[in-house]
Amino acid sequence: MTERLFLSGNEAIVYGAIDAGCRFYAGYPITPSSEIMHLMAKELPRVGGVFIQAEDELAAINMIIGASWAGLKSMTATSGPGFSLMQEGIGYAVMTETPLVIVDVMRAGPATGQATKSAQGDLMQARWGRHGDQYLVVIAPMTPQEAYDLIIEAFNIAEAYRVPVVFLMDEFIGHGREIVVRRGADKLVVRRKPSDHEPPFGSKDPRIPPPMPRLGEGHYVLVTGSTHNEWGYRDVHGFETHYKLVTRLKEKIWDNIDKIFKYKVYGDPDARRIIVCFGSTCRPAIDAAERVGGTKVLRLITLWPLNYDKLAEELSGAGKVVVPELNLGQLVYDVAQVYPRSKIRVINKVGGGIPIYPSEIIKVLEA
Amino acid sequence: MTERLFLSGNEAIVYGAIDAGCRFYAGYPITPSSEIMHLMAKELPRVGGVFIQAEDELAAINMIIGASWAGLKSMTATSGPGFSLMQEGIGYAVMTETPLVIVDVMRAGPATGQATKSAQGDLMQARWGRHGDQYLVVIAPMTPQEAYDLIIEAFNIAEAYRVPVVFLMDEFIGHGREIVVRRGADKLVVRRKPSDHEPPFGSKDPRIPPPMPRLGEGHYVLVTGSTHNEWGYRDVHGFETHYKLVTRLKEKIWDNIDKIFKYKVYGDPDARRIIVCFGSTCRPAIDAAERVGGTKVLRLITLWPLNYDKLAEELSGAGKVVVPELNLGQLVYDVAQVYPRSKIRVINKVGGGIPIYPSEIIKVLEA
Amino acid sequence: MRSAGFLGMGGQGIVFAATVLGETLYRLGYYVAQLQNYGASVRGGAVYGYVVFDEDEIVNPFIEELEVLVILHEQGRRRWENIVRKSEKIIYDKDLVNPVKNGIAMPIAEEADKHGVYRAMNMVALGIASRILGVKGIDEAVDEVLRSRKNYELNIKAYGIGLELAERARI
Amino acid sequence: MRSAGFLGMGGQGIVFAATVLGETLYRLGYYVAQLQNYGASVRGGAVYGYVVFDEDEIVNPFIEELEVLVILHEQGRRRWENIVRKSEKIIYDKDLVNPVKNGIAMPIAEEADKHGVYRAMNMVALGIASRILGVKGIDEAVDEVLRSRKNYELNIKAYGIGLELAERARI
Amino acid sequence: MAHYKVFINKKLCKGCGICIEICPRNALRFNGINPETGYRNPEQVGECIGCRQCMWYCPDQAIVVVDEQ
Amino acid sequence: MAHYKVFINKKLCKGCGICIEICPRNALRFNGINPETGYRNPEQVGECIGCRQCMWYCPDQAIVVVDEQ
Amino acid sequence: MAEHFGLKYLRKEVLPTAFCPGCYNGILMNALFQAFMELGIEDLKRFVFVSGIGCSSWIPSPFIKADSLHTLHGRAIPVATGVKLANPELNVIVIGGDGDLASIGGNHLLHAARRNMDLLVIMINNQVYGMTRGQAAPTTPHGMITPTTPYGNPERPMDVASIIAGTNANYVARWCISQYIPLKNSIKDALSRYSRGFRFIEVYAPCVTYVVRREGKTPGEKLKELMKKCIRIETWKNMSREEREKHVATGVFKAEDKPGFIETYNKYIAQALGEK
Amino acid sequence: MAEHFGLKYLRKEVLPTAFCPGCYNGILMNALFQAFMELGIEDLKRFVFVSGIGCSSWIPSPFIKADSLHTLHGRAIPVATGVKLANPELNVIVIGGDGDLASIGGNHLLHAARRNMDLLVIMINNQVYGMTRGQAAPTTPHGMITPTTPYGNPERPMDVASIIAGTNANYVARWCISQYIPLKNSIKDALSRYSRGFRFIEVYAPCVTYVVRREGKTPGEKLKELMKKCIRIETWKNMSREEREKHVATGVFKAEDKPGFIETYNKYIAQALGEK
Ligand SMILES: Cc1ncc(C[n+]2csc(CCOP(=O)(O)OP(=O)(O)O)c2C)c(N)n1
Ligand SMILES: Cc1ncc(C[n+]2csc(CCOP(=O)(O)OP(=O)(O)O)c2C)c(N)n1
Ligand code: SF4
Ligand code: SF4
Ligand code: SF4
Ligand code: SF4
Repeated sequence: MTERLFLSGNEAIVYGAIDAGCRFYAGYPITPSSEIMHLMAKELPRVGGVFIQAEDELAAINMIIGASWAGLKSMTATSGPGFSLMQEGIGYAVMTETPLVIVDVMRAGPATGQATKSAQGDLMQARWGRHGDQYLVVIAPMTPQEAYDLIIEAFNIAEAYRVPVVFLMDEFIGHGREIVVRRGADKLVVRRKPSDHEPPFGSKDPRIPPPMPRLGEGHYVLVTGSTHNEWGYRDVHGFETHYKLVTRLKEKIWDNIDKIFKYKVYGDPDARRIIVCFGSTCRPAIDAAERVGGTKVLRLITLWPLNYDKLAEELSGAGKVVVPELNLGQLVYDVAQVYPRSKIRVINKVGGGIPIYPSEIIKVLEA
Repeated sequence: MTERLFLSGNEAIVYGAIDAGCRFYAGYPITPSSEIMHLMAKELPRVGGVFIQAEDELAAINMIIGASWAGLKSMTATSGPGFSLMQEGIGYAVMTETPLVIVDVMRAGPATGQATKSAQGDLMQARWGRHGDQYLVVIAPMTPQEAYDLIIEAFNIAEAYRVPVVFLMDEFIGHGREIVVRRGADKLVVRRKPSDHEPPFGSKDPRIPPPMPRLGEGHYVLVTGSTHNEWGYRDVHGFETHYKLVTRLKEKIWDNIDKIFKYKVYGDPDARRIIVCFGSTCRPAIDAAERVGGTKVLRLITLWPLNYDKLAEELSGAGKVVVPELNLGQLVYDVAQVYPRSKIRVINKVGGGIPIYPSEIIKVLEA
Repeated sequence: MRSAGFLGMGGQGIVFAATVLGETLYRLGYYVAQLQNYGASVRGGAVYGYVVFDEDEIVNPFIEELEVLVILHEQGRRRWENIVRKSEKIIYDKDLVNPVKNGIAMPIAEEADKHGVYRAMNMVALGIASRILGVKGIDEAVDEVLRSRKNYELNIKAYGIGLELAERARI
Repeated sequence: MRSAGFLGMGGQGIVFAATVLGETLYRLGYYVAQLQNYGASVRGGAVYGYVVFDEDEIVNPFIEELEVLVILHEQGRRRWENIVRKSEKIIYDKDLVNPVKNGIAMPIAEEADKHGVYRAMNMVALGIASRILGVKGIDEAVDEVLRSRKNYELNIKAYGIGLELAERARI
Repeated sequence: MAHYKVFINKKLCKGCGICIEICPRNALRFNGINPETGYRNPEQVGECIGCRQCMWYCPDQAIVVVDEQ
Repeated sequence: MAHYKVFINKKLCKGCGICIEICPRNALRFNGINPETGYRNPEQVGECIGCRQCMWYCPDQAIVVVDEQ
Repeated sequence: MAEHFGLKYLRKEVLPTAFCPGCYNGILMNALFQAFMELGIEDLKRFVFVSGIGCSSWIPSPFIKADSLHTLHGRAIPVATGVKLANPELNVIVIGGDGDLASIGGNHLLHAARRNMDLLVIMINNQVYGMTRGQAAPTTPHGMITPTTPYGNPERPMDVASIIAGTNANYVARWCISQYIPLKNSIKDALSRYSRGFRFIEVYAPCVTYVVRREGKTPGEKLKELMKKCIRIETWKNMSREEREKHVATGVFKAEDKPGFIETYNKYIAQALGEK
Repeated sequence: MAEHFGLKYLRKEVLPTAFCPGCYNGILMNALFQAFMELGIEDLKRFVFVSGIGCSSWIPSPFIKADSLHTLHGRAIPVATGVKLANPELNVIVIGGDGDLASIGGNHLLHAARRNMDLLVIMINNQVYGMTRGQAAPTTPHGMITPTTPYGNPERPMDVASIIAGTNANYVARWCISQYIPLKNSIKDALSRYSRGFRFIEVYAPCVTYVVRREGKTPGEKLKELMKKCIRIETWKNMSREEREKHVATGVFKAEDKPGFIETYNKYIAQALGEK
């Protein structure tokens, strides 16, 4: 079915999601993500899916949670302000192990900020935006093609690990049009349903996410955001139940980090001058590295869970580390976990929808 | 006016807030913070203040923003789920430089979790819970007395820096009753109003927060959560306006870190065995340190902005660093910024409202 | 640092007993910390409430062993076994709690019922704890605290029963 | 890697011009990236749209200098001065844009108005850019793309005017 | 003539007394504390006319009225 | 008899044409493009009876009707 | 021994419920179960219950033996909407408190009603926030003293059923918990004669712990009081203002059988894409 | 040259407004300013305008020369509530769109109305989300095609004024933008005769860019059409269902002068604490 199209990242997401089997979308308009919603409204009914415009983002995130339990792969898309409103719902999805994909097309914040201007200010929020001990997966594409490919991956991860996946995309990628090959999914993860004796919220090996019942099939499943045991029964008192639950929810992600965590190296893999980046800043970084040579680009695809050991390994022996970000410094906290703070050179730029140019990176590389 | 009372941390907060000049409270009931609301409902009218029960937490946070602009020191209190709902509003307060105090009495999450059980799972959220580049102040007390003293400090910081302050308190402290000396405020920061030629959203020196007009006094102030210049005029296009604004909002906090950031050392200040902690885990840590000797306790009062240089200094030469937390590991990310990850010993415990006991800390200290 | 606590189930007034004890000791001039662990909302569940006190400031109120522990319901005992195991003087209700090693069984509920103060079983427990703690002036202070609350008559009567039970058992 | 772009203000159809150019080049088999920068919502504000294309995959579409840049409004010029300063061939409207160093002034709006296609000034600009780029088969491809959109007649006419303007100026 | 019997499920009854108060014939009465639950339970002491009000209004599904004809 | 004059503020007018269409007397008409704003502006071409509809319905506060009696 | 008709719809192993002794939530459960029984529903396999946070939200979770989603405070309706849209074959019932559905969740209620979303929503109006210990709700009577209105509630209660009746919803009724038979019949209707679109039943049932007992009454006494206080809306309408304030107007406010959201949505899509 | 009466209430340096040519928002501004003028209000020092996010929310910010709070999407009413409670001396006016006030902000609208909070809220019903490019709003006509309803809107529009009239609000009216004089007078009333409690004015004013022009009409043509389409509610009520659907019912839905929230709150406190 391979098709070569000229699409914006927002449009690519829609086709990727549909090819990944997404059949439910609920959302609320917000720049710069609205095109995802528009195209979903058009395309989903053509493949038998359902689209609904919610009254707000609180409703949107909760609608997709309901739809996911009813058996459909579900997603929503939004931008900063809407993403902030979705936090409580995302936490509920983590707690109830509901597979979801949430696209956040990042614009310049805080608050209303500059609605049409690209940024990368929601990185930390994507990881930590909700209360309590909760762990999910965050993925960032770098091109419209990747928006297509990685959204499929996002659905696969969501289904495989029963976890919400935040798809963190810079506005540049959302609105930028490029060639996108609609190549279909290599593999699609099929949701595993439990047998009668398999609990839907527990497994002996925390690395193995429990199977997920579908509503209406006689499982009599109890879904709750309160602390619960493996059968879904609430236990709002016990230490063991809580600790076992939250550590399992963490471990099912972090103990599978080898499978989930992805990054790519560009430029000179042996160079001691290293750029660490994600999203739209990567292409200027790669460009810069190619132009000046002797530079390695470490480009994170998975932003959470983050394999700090791998990061440390890749940065071991680094002479100079440069971290360009379209924000005031967030990824740099990760780099500083494994590399001395004082030796990191940052490039922080945000506002007006102006990218970080290769020349700016080169200046810092060569300084 | 010094009075010696027997109060829970929640109650202490109310008296501290009132003594700090708080005259407006809007909130929505939620365990384990509701007692703050109940007492505020009773006490505020006695001092000429105003109390309102909002329809939800979205309303609550936005009501206190309005009241703050109308000239009253304002606060709200909530717990995890409500705190998640307040994130967008908090980001707006950061962007508009609205002084506020938000109390988050932490319970075990994620989602509904265990509503009456103490935890420390909202640390990262307090810092990063909202979209975009935003910086605020986070403070954590360790006793009901500190709940009283530090809430006064929280109001002073909020007013001095025109910033929302998140007051992060473990349920243990909120519900635990102890002797609290109601000693009144040493000093109260008075909000500075601008002269006609002083812009309300800018200052030449980013370390000096701009003065704050009060509504209804002829300033014709433009308050907006969109990117704006120093007079409040919206600029949703320009790079310079945005970059200048967001960096100033960051710098007015981070460049005043020497004044804002507070911590305390207990135990043996020269010991190479160091416990780093905040909130309710500090007292067992101090107890443990006293019992076994040769241990220093580094107890953070300000959790954001965090002075990593000071932290590094205090940890330099440390032999063993122990980080006990009532969560699955959040403060440890700070410690890892300045001390090798692999050498940190963590104690993570959460659920059932069970504290970390000194014996558990001692076991790790002596392991 | 001294301590006393109560274990039971929702509805038994465990937290109230601890609060009264805390406030009593506070009125007597001690440094006091009173902590509790109870369920949300609707009824039931294990409840735990305790008090630590001292003439000096309290470094750490989070302790694993209590000097005096009165147990009023099996639910509480089961959930806080660790505390039960490590505590010093343990009194438990002979009907509502399964036998506790090294503990002393007492007819708390029975006596309360007999005297028509079943609802105030917690105050019987408080009386027992008071007597065991033996702090000077505690009875007067408890009386004062209870006067400031609802149901004084009922509560003080139950408290007296507790004192008596403890004395009878000579603990 | 080659490139062309447009600068102007909201309402002038800058993004549309860039999109059409992008899609045209895509149809011609190039690797293309088309980017834009525009305001939210209500009207006005500077708008910028450009295209980079190549026979190979595009490493980085975020560039600071364009091969061809057509400027239709002073607002755009002012906000993107950096780009203007570094670009190669710059065409600007003689009435709506202040003189640009090394740029070529052209009567884009004037001609558009004269021919009754004032609303399609962006297509005049596209015509100019096309001609300067001189990519093989571009006119036919543009025609095809425009046919798939609204207002084909208006747009193709304006495009033709652009071609002519460029030819007349022999750039 | 019909003869009705009211059964109380002592495991479920929480001793709220609704059934006792609602019965138009005063057919029910409390009967000491149930040591298992700590609640008082009602028992049938009078004639039941089978109106089933106690069954409907017992919030704990603890009452069954049986026609023993 | 009253004599009314319609003034158009050319800085504010966006050329939407509402005034022209709303005028019961067809007293206004477009008059070329204003090079400063890029919009067409109306001008008074007929008799105005002072109903002030154009003023009320001009969304840009661009019209003033003056009684020049 | 004969078994209570409700038990077959319950998870017996978790009984008794966690509600306070006498809590009227249990009476609603009886009415609901009797409606199921009379409709010949053998088990609840094809039913999904969705609730938020609050005492009433615990009715389905974990007590009712069916699939249930115990969601966030205020968010039951959007979750239920997602479930229903994703699988229109399922019967989706929302049960919740006035705080949950009308305060924090008020917007979702309003919009689901406007959309005529194919859901049955049962709202227990217990006049307070029970679970968080008795604070004022949007249904709390004017002047009432609660922990958050220590000087008397300055707000006026919301007439939720009337407001929803003013939207595009199909079926709207209010009953007192003391009106067992009409309540049960109303639930039956909302599951049979009116089985599509948005159906809303408000159940007036004061919180036994934070309203009834605070008034010094037993749950049984209050129930008998309610039997007099709750009257049919037709009667209520003919009363003086003063008399009205002393009563609760109950009955069916609206009963239509228009196509619900799902039918309408599908119709539009079929119209547009049908030809293909 | 004579100056337009509105200019003294405007920040001239930021004119013209950022609205599309012909956008009816500007007509509301005229009516508002004329109301001010006729009430003898010289400047807006003691007025605070609060708005959310949307085109209509830009009316006060930055154009009106007064204190203004341009808040988050949907949150104008709570912010305004905070302002008013903190300083009851101020005149607090909320201006916003239907999306802002009735979709995402619907709950705050409902509860502020229920509380009879002392605010004037002017809602511009432009039938779509203007600022985000024309998606369906809760006021979008049934069947209409928008970017989010490509096959026709399956939902029915919300009659916001009627719903608010069903609450405890004091004053509720709806006017078409074509009804300049009554609209202006209604604003005057809501600031003078009815100056306390919750006052709500819905202004029916289709978005010129995403509704009017899409219908192929000019803003002037549509305005003239509206002059016929918008009729008084009394007339509307006597129409057939079919006829009703073709018209917009306008007029004053409710006009009372009960004490607002603030008075009531203060009264209760004075009663309880007064004796001290
Ligand atoms: C976001 C959020 N805010 C607040 C709470 C705390 N909370 C739990 S239940 C409840 C209200 C319960 O009232 P209602 O919905 O009327 O149900 P009831 O308990 O009275 O049956 C509240 C405020 C919460 N869980 N989540
Ligand atoms: C939380 C959040 N969600 C979505 C948006 C995007 N947004 C901005 S304005 C708007 C709707 C505007 O519609 P309306 O309120 O009717 O005003 P109009 O522009 O039509 O006047 C939306 C959805 C936002 N800013 N914040
Ligand atoms: S109504 Fe039910 S729970 Fe209440 S006393 Fe009677 S049998 Fe027991
Ligand atoms: S109504 Fe106003 S803006 Fe529109 S054309 Fe007339 S003068 Fe210009
Ligand atoms: S608090 Fe009220 S509503 Fe909740 S279980 Fe008890 S009686 Fe029922
Ligand atoms: S989009 Fe519509 S509402 Fe917004 S300014 Fe333009 S015409 Fe007005």
